[in-house]
Amino acid sequence: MPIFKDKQYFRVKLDKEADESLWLQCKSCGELVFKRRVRENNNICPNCGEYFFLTAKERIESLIDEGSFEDVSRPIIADDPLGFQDEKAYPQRLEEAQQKTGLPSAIILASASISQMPSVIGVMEFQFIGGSMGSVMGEQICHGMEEAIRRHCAFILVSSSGGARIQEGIFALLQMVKTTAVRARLARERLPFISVMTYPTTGGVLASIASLGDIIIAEKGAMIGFAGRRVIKETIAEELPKNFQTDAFALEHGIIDRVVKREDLRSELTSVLKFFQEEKKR
Amino acid sequence: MPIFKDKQYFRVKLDKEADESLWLQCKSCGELVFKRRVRENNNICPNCGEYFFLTAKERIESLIDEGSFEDVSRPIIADDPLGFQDEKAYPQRLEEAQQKTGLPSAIILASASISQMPSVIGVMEFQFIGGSMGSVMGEQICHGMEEAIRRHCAFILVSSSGGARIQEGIFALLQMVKTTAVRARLARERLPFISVMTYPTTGGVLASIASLGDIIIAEKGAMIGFAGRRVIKETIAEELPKNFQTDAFALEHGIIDRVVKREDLRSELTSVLKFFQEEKKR
Amino acid sequence: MSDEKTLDLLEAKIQELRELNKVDGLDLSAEISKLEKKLAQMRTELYANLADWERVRIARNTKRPYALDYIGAIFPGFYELHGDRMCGDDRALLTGFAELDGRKVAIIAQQKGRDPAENKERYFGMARPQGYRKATRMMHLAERFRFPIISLIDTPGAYPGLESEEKNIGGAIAASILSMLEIEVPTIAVIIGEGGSGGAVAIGAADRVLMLENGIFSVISPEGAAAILWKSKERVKEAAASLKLTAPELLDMGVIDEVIPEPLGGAHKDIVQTASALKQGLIHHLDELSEKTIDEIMAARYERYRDVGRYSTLSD
Amino acid sequence: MSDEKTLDLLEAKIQELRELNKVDGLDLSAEISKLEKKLAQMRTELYANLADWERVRIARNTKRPYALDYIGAIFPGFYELHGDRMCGDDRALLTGFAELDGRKVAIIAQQKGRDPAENKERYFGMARPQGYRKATRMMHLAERFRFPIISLIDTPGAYPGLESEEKNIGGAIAASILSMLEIEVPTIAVIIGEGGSGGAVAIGAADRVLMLENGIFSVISPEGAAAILWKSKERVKEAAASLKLTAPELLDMGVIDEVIPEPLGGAHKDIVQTASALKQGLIHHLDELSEKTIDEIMAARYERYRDVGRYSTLSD
Ligand SMILES: [Zn+2]
Ligand SMILES: [Zn+2]
Repeated sequence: MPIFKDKQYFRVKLDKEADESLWLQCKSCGELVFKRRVRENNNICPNCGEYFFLTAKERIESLIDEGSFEDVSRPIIADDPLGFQDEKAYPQRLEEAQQKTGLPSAIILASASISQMPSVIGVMEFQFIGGSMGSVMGEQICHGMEEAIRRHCAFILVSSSGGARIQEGIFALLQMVKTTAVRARLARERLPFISVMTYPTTGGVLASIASLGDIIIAEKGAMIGFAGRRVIKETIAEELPKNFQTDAFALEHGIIDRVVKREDLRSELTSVLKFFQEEKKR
Repeated sequence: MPIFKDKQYFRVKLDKEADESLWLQCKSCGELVFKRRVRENNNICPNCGEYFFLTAKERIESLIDEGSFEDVSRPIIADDPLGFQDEKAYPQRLEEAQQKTGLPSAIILASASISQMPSVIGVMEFQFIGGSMGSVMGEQICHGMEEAIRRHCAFILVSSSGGARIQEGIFALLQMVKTTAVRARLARERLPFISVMTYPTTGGVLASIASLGDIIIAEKGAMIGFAGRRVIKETIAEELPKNFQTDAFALEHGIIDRVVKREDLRSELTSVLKFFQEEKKR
Repeated sequence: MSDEKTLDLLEAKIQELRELNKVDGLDLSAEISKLEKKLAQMRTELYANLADWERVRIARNTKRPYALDYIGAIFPGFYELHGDRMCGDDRALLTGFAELDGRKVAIIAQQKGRDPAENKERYFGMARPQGYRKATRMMHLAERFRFPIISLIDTPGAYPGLESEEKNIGGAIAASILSMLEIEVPTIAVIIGEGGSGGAVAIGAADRVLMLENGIFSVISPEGAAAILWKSKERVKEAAASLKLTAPELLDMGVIDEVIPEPLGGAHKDIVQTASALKQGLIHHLDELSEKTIDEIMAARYERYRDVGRYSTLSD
Repeated sequence: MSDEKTLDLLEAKIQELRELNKVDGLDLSAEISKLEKKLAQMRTELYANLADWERVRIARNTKRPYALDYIGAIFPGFYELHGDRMCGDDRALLTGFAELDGRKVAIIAQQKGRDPAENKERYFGMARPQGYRKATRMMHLAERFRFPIISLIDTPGAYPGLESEEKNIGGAIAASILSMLEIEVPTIAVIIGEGGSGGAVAIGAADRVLMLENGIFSVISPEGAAAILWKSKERVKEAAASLKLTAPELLDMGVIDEVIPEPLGGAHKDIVQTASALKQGLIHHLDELSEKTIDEIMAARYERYRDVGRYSTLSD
């Protein structure tokens, strides 16, 4: 069974781990860059501007007010409802993912403030089995929206997902319905839902909760698509445009509202929250 | 002023006028065909199947139960709110149109049964200034929907229109809003609105009431388009497909629900009314 | 599948004997009767405990009845409504009005093609955004007139191609799910063949979900799962078994509400019988739903989907 | 328009004299002052009673402020939302959130281009179906958050082309009108330039309709009317006059609620002043509407459009 056996190990904390190395080499420009500098720069290469991969912890850190993080996820972990066994048993995959990421599941759910404005924010961890949506992620997203209703604040979801969690079979598929059901409730409460699509937002996550934002913001460099390139190429011998499934493609085709650079994402969210939060003057 | 000065001349009757000639020559196949035969055949050439033009009176006759026609239009006639004068003064155009068609306006509005099922039905007369929608047509359409609400029956609108009545300027344009406003009320009453598009359904009529049917049926051979070919060619040097703005084009592009042959239109409406009218068995 | 081939051969042979029996006046009745018993026995052995992969094959069998076959048998007055009012009329997803034994309903149905030409037109049953938008339009129309919705699901999945992505297939599916959840009329979904992933769930988020006995309902195709998880397309049987995508398994897991029985060998062996069983199932569930108020239905629907999923709660 | 050219020349001359006055220390104040008076007088004469066709020319003047100019002046924090969630992002019709002097509003605005490249992108301000669908989406979003809607109208009309017809421009406009009428928030439309036909009315069916003094609002362009009714494109002036498409005429006819004054010569002569007048007008009407309940607003809106039109009732 998974390594997180009780609540005390379960809570996510944003403590910075000591870096084992001081420098890293940018894959894009080849430059050796100072690691702390990179981290402070939203994981963007200070030399060439390349975006390095952000973990969910790093992502949430880059968006929220320091010290405002509070894990509000439910204390749940994945089951193995199908007894799924491919090359590895599913519980083993889960344990490896937990060990690799230090997270109990593929999503962090927190209450946090952004520029002093409260919000409930969910961030997917792509390194946790491809950020795939199983029962736990579905439940946390729903719980997050309900928490936003209780706190009467905005809900923000930062997607980074390969789609549904295959190993949970039909239960994973039905999380598309589950998250949509609770999303409808959030709408009835007239609370804003801001969907942030990052690299990659695909499959069942795209075809449900991520596409249902009142406002949909894509991070520059995001990959946004329903079907994988491989599947498309196998099914249909079609020439795909150069910008296929990029942020620019999504904007051009009306799928999203805005493309925002990583370094501007926090101020973008600030603007939106401010607009929705402030009381009308009259 | 228009020739219809008081109500007694105003009511539409479906009396057949004596035909001055017995035969007509089909423009499509060249055959001399017996006029009464053509009329009994929905104005379709018995030789080649070509559709001849149907007047509003002929159209309504071809759809409703004999003897069920009752003019329920409001006793109103067009004003000349702009004092519009082009090559002719607008009142003169109106009078000519009235004399030509024997109708007070470009629409007949009747209560009538179709296969014993009650309905309120509006039919546009293309020969009355191109079936254009001015204040009178707008009012009659709205009145028809309200009459359908009072009688708790379906509303059917058979469109044949070049668009808004230019000579009534802004008032004509605003009939798009007016008819839409009352259409929304009909929807709230959960009464069906069947829009039948015939040759031609264009401009402001297409861009408002005609496109808002619960079910949209196009007569085979209908022309359905927002902008005229001439305008499009002038504005944009675009190659237009061969079936541009035909019934087939509209079906292919999801604009309408069905294409129905003229000779089947009555039975089509019968099926639809039957479906909506019959009480649920349990 | 050589066993299935044997069955087909035997069946053909019996048919030939029957013809002979008629035409030539020979009395072969005893032999025929014996062979029929043999055939029935072999069928039972073969199909009674079908492995998941065999079900997948039956669900995809090109002889299998498709949506229009059931519509023809169950909803004879089907009145099709075309078009999404936006840009197209998807022939892989049909909508319309119909009557179910006197009850007015709205139909949303995925339709595969029978031959290459029809499959070209119907994209092998893979709907594009215009299909899901047509479905969404139908849902709201049904709600206006208070017609319950019956959706017949049979798709490998939504169409994966350039056009789908250009027209926001993700958003179209999400909007379709949302509408299914929000419309205030009873809804019943039936998986009659393939219930492929998001393309199926888009019109499947219903108050009742039924499945034909040999239908499948899965988050991904066995081929896709094999390619991703086993890194080998040969491992489809294991993938199929692991996914628990058959009707009996899904019933066991509480995900669907009823399995509609098929004749041995599959629905195509006797479409009249299958359609009749489906019709009874639909009537039964529709009548049950009709006895509830719409508020009760909406509350139950919310609860059903709010609670779907399996996870463990950690101890304090 | 030679008179307008004379005015421009005179204005330029005065400007030159002003520069001279500064740079060389010459005292030309008296002469400048005289010329300024002369210019003001000529302007008043020229513009005070503009013929309809001249208004059309001003409404279409490429120096005229466009939607984004007013947005920049009146709604500094404009937050644009792109895309119809269906297939595209129409650049001829913009939507977004903004604040109007502390009041949160949603904006729907038609935007022309300033140069050929921008006009290519913005289709000369002619929105396609994706534009009207984006507008419709914005209306429902605004309703969810109870933001009033302000629409800025400036279009020759909806885009007349193959793509528009393929994507059901008629249905898109009709749906947009319907949404304008159904959303339960206050709505204000302003015709800032051209209010061309169905393309304008699609986002113009508001609780209050304002017009800039030199805006036009018409069922058809003067060119179109001339071609159809006079069978001659030369007769545009007569057509323009006949259509009664100017703000003062429309106010007289009770079709619009207020005319926002422009400086002599047109809004482009002083955008700050024009924007300020527009802002005051918007605040005034928004405050008036905000004092009503939404039921009152919906009832008044229905009455307004149910009753629009002019006809004679026959005697009994
Ligand atoms: Zn670099
Ligand atoms: Zn003929």
